[in-house]
Amino acid sequence: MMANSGALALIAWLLPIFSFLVLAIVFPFRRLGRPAAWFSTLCAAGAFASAVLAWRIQSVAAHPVHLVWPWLPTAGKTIADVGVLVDAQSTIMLCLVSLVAFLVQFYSVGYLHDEPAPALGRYYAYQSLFAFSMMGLALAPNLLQLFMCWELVGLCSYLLIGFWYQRPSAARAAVKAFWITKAGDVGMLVGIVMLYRLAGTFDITELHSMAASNALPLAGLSIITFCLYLGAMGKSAQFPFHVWLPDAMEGPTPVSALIHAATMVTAGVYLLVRTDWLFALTPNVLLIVAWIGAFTALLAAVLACVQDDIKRVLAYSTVSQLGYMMTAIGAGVASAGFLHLLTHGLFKALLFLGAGAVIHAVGSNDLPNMGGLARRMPQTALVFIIGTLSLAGIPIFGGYVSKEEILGAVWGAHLTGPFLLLMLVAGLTAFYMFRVVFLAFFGTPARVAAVAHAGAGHTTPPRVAHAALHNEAVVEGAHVNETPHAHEPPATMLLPLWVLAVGTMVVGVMSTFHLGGFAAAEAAGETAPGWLTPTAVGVALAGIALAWATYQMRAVNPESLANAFGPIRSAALRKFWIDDIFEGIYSFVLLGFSRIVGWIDRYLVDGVLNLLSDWTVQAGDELRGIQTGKPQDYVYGIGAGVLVLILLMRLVF
Amino acid sequence: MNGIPLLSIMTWAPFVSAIIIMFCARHRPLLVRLTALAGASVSLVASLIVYVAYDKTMAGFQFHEQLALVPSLGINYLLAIDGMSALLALLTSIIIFAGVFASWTVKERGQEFYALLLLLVTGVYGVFVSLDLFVFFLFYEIAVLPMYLLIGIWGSSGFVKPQGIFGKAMGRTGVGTKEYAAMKLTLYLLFGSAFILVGILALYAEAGSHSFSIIALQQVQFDPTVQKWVFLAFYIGFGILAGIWPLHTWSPDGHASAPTAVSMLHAGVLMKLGAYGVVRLGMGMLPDGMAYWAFLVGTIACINIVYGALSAMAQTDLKYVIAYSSVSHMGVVMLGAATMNVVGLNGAVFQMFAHGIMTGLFFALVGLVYEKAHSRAIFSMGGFGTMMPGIATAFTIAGLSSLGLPATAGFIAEFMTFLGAWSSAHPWWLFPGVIGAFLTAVYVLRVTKQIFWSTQSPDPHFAHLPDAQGPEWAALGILTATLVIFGVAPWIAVGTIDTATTPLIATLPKVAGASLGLLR
Amino acid sequence: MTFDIGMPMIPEAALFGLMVLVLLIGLIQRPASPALIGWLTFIGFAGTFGLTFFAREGATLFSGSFANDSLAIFSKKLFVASAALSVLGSLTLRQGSFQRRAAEYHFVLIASVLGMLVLASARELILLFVSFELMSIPLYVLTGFVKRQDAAPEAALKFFLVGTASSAVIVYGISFIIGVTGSTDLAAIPTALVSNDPMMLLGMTLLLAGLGFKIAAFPFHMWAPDTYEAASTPFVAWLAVAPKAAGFIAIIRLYVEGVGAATLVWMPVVAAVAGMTIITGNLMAIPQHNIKRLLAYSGIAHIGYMLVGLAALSANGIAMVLFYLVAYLFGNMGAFFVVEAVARSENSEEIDAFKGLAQRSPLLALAMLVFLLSLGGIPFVAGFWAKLYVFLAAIDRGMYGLVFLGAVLTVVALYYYLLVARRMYIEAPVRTERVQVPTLLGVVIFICILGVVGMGAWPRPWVDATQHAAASVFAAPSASTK
Amino acid sequence: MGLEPYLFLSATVFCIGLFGVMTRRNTIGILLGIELMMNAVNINLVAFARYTAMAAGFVFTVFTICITVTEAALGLAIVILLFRVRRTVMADHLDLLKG
Repeated sequence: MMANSGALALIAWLLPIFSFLVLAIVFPFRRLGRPAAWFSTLCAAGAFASAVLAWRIQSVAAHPVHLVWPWLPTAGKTIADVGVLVDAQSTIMLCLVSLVAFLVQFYSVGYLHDEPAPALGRYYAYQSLFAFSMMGLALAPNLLQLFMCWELVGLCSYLLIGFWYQRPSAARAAVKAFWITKAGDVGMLVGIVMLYRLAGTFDITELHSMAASNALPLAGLSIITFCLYLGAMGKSAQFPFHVWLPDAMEGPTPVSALIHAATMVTAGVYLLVRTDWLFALTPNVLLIVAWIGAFTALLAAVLACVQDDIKRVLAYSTVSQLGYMMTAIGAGVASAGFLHLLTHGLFKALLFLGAGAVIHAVGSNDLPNMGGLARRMPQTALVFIIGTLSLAGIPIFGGYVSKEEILGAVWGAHLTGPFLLLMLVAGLTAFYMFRVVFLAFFGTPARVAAVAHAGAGHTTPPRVAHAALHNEAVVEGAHVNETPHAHEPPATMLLPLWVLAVGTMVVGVMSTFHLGGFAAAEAAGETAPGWLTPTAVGVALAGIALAWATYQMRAVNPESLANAFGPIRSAALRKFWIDDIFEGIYSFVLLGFSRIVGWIDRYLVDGVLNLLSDWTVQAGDELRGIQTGKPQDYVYGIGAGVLVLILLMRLVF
Repeated sequence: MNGIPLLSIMTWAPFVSAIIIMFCARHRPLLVRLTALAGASVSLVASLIVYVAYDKTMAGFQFHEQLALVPSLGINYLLAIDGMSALLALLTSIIIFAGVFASWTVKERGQEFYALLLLLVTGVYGVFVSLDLFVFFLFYEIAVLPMYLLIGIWGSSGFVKPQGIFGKAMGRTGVGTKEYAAMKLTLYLLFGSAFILVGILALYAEAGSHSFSIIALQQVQFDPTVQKWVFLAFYIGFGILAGIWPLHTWSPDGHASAPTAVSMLHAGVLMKLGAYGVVRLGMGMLPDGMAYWAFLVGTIACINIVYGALSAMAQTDLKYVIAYSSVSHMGVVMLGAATMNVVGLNGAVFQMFAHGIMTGLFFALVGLVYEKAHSRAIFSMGGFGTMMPGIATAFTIAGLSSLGLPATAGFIAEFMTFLGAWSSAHPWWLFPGVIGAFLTAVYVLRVTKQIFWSTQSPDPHFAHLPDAQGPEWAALGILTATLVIFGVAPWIAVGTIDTATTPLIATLPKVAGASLGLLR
Repeated sequence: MTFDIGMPMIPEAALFGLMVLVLLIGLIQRPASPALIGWLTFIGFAGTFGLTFFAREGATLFSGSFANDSLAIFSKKLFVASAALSVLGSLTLRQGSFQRRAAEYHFVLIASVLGMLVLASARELILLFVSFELMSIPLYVLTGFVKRQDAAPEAALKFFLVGTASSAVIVYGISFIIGVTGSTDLAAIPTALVSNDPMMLLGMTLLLAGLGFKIAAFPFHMWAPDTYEAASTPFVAWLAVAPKAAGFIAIIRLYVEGVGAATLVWMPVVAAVAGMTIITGNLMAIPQHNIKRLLAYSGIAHIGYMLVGLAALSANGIAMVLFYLVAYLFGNMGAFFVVEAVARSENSEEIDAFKGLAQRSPLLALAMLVFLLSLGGIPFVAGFWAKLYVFLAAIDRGMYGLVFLGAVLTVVALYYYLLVARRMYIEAPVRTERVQVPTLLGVVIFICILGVVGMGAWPRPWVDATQHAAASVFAAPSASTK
Repeated sequence: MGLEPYLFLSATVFCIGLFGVMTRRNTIGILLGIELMMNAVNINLVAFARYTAMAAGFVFTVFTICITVTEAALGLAIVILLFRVRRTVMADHLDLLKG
């Protein structure tokens, strides 16, 4: 039985890599496009199936399965393995990853149906590689494998953000994402390396038992955990490393759903969940985690309020929710963070895919271009609202319990500051999400670009079509009150939406009423005071109400609301200059410094060499002077030589 | 093994085919290429056999071959291979095999080109397999010298504006031209070999056993003072070839000017000769010398890593970027060696291999891009990914390996080196190392993005560019596959390396401050 | 005493006979056929070369004044072989004066070789000096013999003036030695040296200076470039090797043989001279435009390297110097013969005449490259081993600094050799037709290639031979055999 | 009178000869200087032979004289050849070959 869950997990893990290898190596097949897409999706489905089976078996057996093969030998021993560690956390994560991966791949068949065949094949190759890497991360039995998969998901993120690399913004966003997460990864690598010197192993199970038996020296452990947290900061977009995530929305929307909402960005949280016993040894670092998490949550929520791009709103919301999870971990209740990770994975994927459907229909990302879509695409609107309610933390919806747990945990840990921040964020979240809902699905569009005919049939992504077919003046001038060509997406796209919506609801209902597996979890961690739930829900409802009043009823003029928060709003529109700071570090510090070093290398280090060689040649030329050609000078030479020799002999004696 | 002199076959097969090319294949370009390919294939097969047949359980040197060259002076043609050299010989085989394909389109004076290339390779093999210092040195020089003609004849000139306080001298030396680059490279490396020669002779004289055999000399306990100075000589001598700062400046100019296959071979394999020399001769025979200078070696390696990466970032010529990246990556190799523990040294040797393949791939790709687009100016190119997806993909993979992405060989190497650095007596070496890794990510992706994954350049010259064709695919395929296979399955290499490094490290003196007894 | 072919002086007698024969033919046949004379001389040299193989080691004549030890036999082979090669190379000379006066040319040449042969065996100061002059004086004649008419006499005169002045220095030195030892026997020198008599040292120092002139060591080297540039190339090929070898033999005889531990007093002096010679030779070669001048300066540098081996003052050191001489013989003569071929075709001895040679005559270019590399000390050709061996010998004596200096300046040497290679291989040819190489010249070049590559690939027999030759130097009873 | 005065004499003559060689512009003059140097040697040899009572010095002197004569003859011949070609016998005009 145990071996079975290990084997199933392995199958789940290896199916995507099989798909990737087939697509990568058999490139004529890849270039066929749709067959490749279906092949990859099939593999993802298989992976999901075996992941669920593995989860079922594991939850019955309740014994972790540790299945490893030696990977890196040194000094006659093995210092690192690869394999799978099948336990409760990893199997649930595996299920989430494989589910979302499968759904997104399925969805993408519809979403990207006008993509040229080779590009589609490439897309699915990346998707398969991502699924493999993310599952490997979830299943990693040791920190080294975790790190490797961590980097690989970063790679896939880079590749998929830059999928439409012909767009300068996409190409730029891809490298930006890679660099910033890489900066964090460097820290994580340092942490792992340091931990190895301290503990002599990468293995999570061994480290855990060492930590449990106080066998780990505490000296320097804070630095190590902080380094690990650095990695998590990069990947999970914690302040100040959050800047890459909104830009990452340049990728296709399904990618955003999978990678930049549901799975990869939560890897940082997952890492901390996986190693919470290690962090527990270093409370000072946990405090940092909590504060940065709460601050990130607030910052991103504020930023989300001023975005007009639907995907960017969702992106900032993701950052904000990641801040939530991190705060929970910082409060020492990793399970709450993990729960939110799971529910958030479901409903945020739902929101992104829904947004994808909207974008697909409207042909634009911009909220002002939308409006009244609920009539034209009611199903999409419905599932989107389900997702929104989950995110807002309304009871019986997916995000409710996990959010309450986090708030309870933070309160319980006496982190009042972060708690207040999170409360504020809860209200802001409800506000900005319903702002999206009202702007997009209700009312009339404030500004409708005449892009409709580019609508569903465009071959290039919406923005490219937009830019290519119309110059801005035309777009600005074309005020149409309707979005006439918007319609419900095809079944390949709708189906995943419904699956996720149902999933969100099921989780929400089950958790709200303490059903199934949640009962036990609840019983363990119910320490929150009674006023907490009503307050949180109340704050959320207040946010919704404000959004309703502002964007639906127009009772509050959005302009005056904006004016009320004038300085903050203008700062938020500039993203609080954080992007500018990174830009400055890149252009001025890095590139500037590199230019200086480059100049030094060419003109000083190499210059000295040139000088020496030039001197040698010059010396030869100078020495020629003694060869005057006059025979008597030669005799002088002999005379001088004789003298020198005699002198030398005298010196000797 | 069974009396077949595999190592000699491996070493001399390219030489024989060079002779055949020189005298028998005149003016028949295809025959020239096929002969070269045959020579490279024989070596590849031989090195594969050696690599596979190498008995990991026995460790030590295997496949001995011996022939008395000058018995009165104790000079023998003594060949043998251990885990480290087996891997490096394999590296050489892969690179030259790919290099033959990569230079398939060399038009002008192809016969001489291939002959010289193969001659060079003979030297490289010779260094890796010879166990006699004299023969070692002999092959070493053979490996350096053909470079002059290879760069001088088939290279390409760049432009460097002389300025700064040494501008006058730079103007006179003709900086930027291929002739300058060829001469600088050759003389610089030969300058290094002067140090090596003195070191070798000093060992011979100090040992007093009238033997040049590395094994015999390893048994000798040299006086610490001797060790100190001879190690320094070896370090400078081999270090020049390994591109240690500040003696690295031959490398960017040389590699940028050299034709494709030569850059591949030189950056890919020859720089490894330097590092190999430091490890084999320096560490292997002068443990106290190594311990004495370890701090210097490691610190300079750190400078190399960061400085090389920053310099690479400053370049606008694609080939210079790759060339400087070699400087940076060779720093990782030297850092691994300086850690004086098994993990670090394994990382160093693995990095030799990984960087060899990676940079070989890089230079092959740069060559292809140049051949098709006739440009090396990074910021004039753009959006080639659509037109040459194969080249773009391979370049990206090479770049990822270079920035140490897992599942490529580069990661394993860097990771082990970092692990070794943190466990060494000077743990802070870790930080320049990882900073270098980050900077590499910056410059590599910047270049990759600019050239391949961005908007199509408006320049009409770049409107229709073909992807790699025919034999070029072979070069790219072999190198890319190697890079990934060894990244995914590092034990193939590390297990073999380990048999050589573990005994080597065991001979080193214990150093205060180093940790991890289990790695020693 | 019955005649036997292994007797001492048999080769000398044969050469003497040849000399007389050439003289007679020159007198009888007017104008003498240069081909006849040339071939006759060549065959004579070849025969003499053969005779040297029969020479019995250790045989002496004139109560020990003339001894055929292994060093003498070895060097005789060297002298005769190089002369034979030179004659073979000069057979194709077409200059008017050479055509008209071939008999004189060969007569004088044979006389000089005869001087060398005697010098190699001389164990007595008078014989040594006389044979030294017999070797030297013909060289002045030969320098001015054929070639650029305005420069040749100038070169001859310079060579002569400086040469005779240095002869005077030598003989002045010898006069002191004779005065102190009271004997002309070389064997008397070691005992006198031990006494530390300043006059003895003065004598020996003056003698060393004079011999330094002959081997063209700094600062006595100045005659060499001018002479090489002006004289005919086949002769220069020989001049650059044989007399220098003879000078080395003389130095070995006077300063090393039998001197024992006292010989070490010369070590710093020789080392200093060696170092300076290497530096100036190599540096001054850099700016040269004339290939013969370049080879002259590089030759000076090579003398420096040989002096490094000599400075070791050990059996190995001597052997390595001999090995170096042989390697230098092949490499240098080969290079000069290629120069001759190119110069004849291009009418220029400038380095630029080599432009694009690789595309015009690949084999000729390859040959030149091999010779240059051998001179530069690159593996698989003779020069590599030569250089390594002398360094090895010096290191054995702990002369790290000198070896390092030598090794570093090898890089400078390679710089100018590579500049020639650059002309041949990298630069485009001015003309495209092949360089016409006379068959005989080709043969000589090929022999030199064989020598260079053969020594490079399989140095063992040569090392054995030179070590055998050097062994006799230290075989004397008073010598320490290291 | 002992040996030393002779040695001093010979040294003086040698130096005068050398001085001549170094300073005379006319090549014939230089030749004369060389002759002086050789004669200094002869003085030396004879003096040594006289005071150490051995014949070798005398014998050597005979050889030296012979060789000096040879050299003088050859030198004059070269000077004449040079004059025919270059119309000068001045040493400092001989700088066609240099550098």
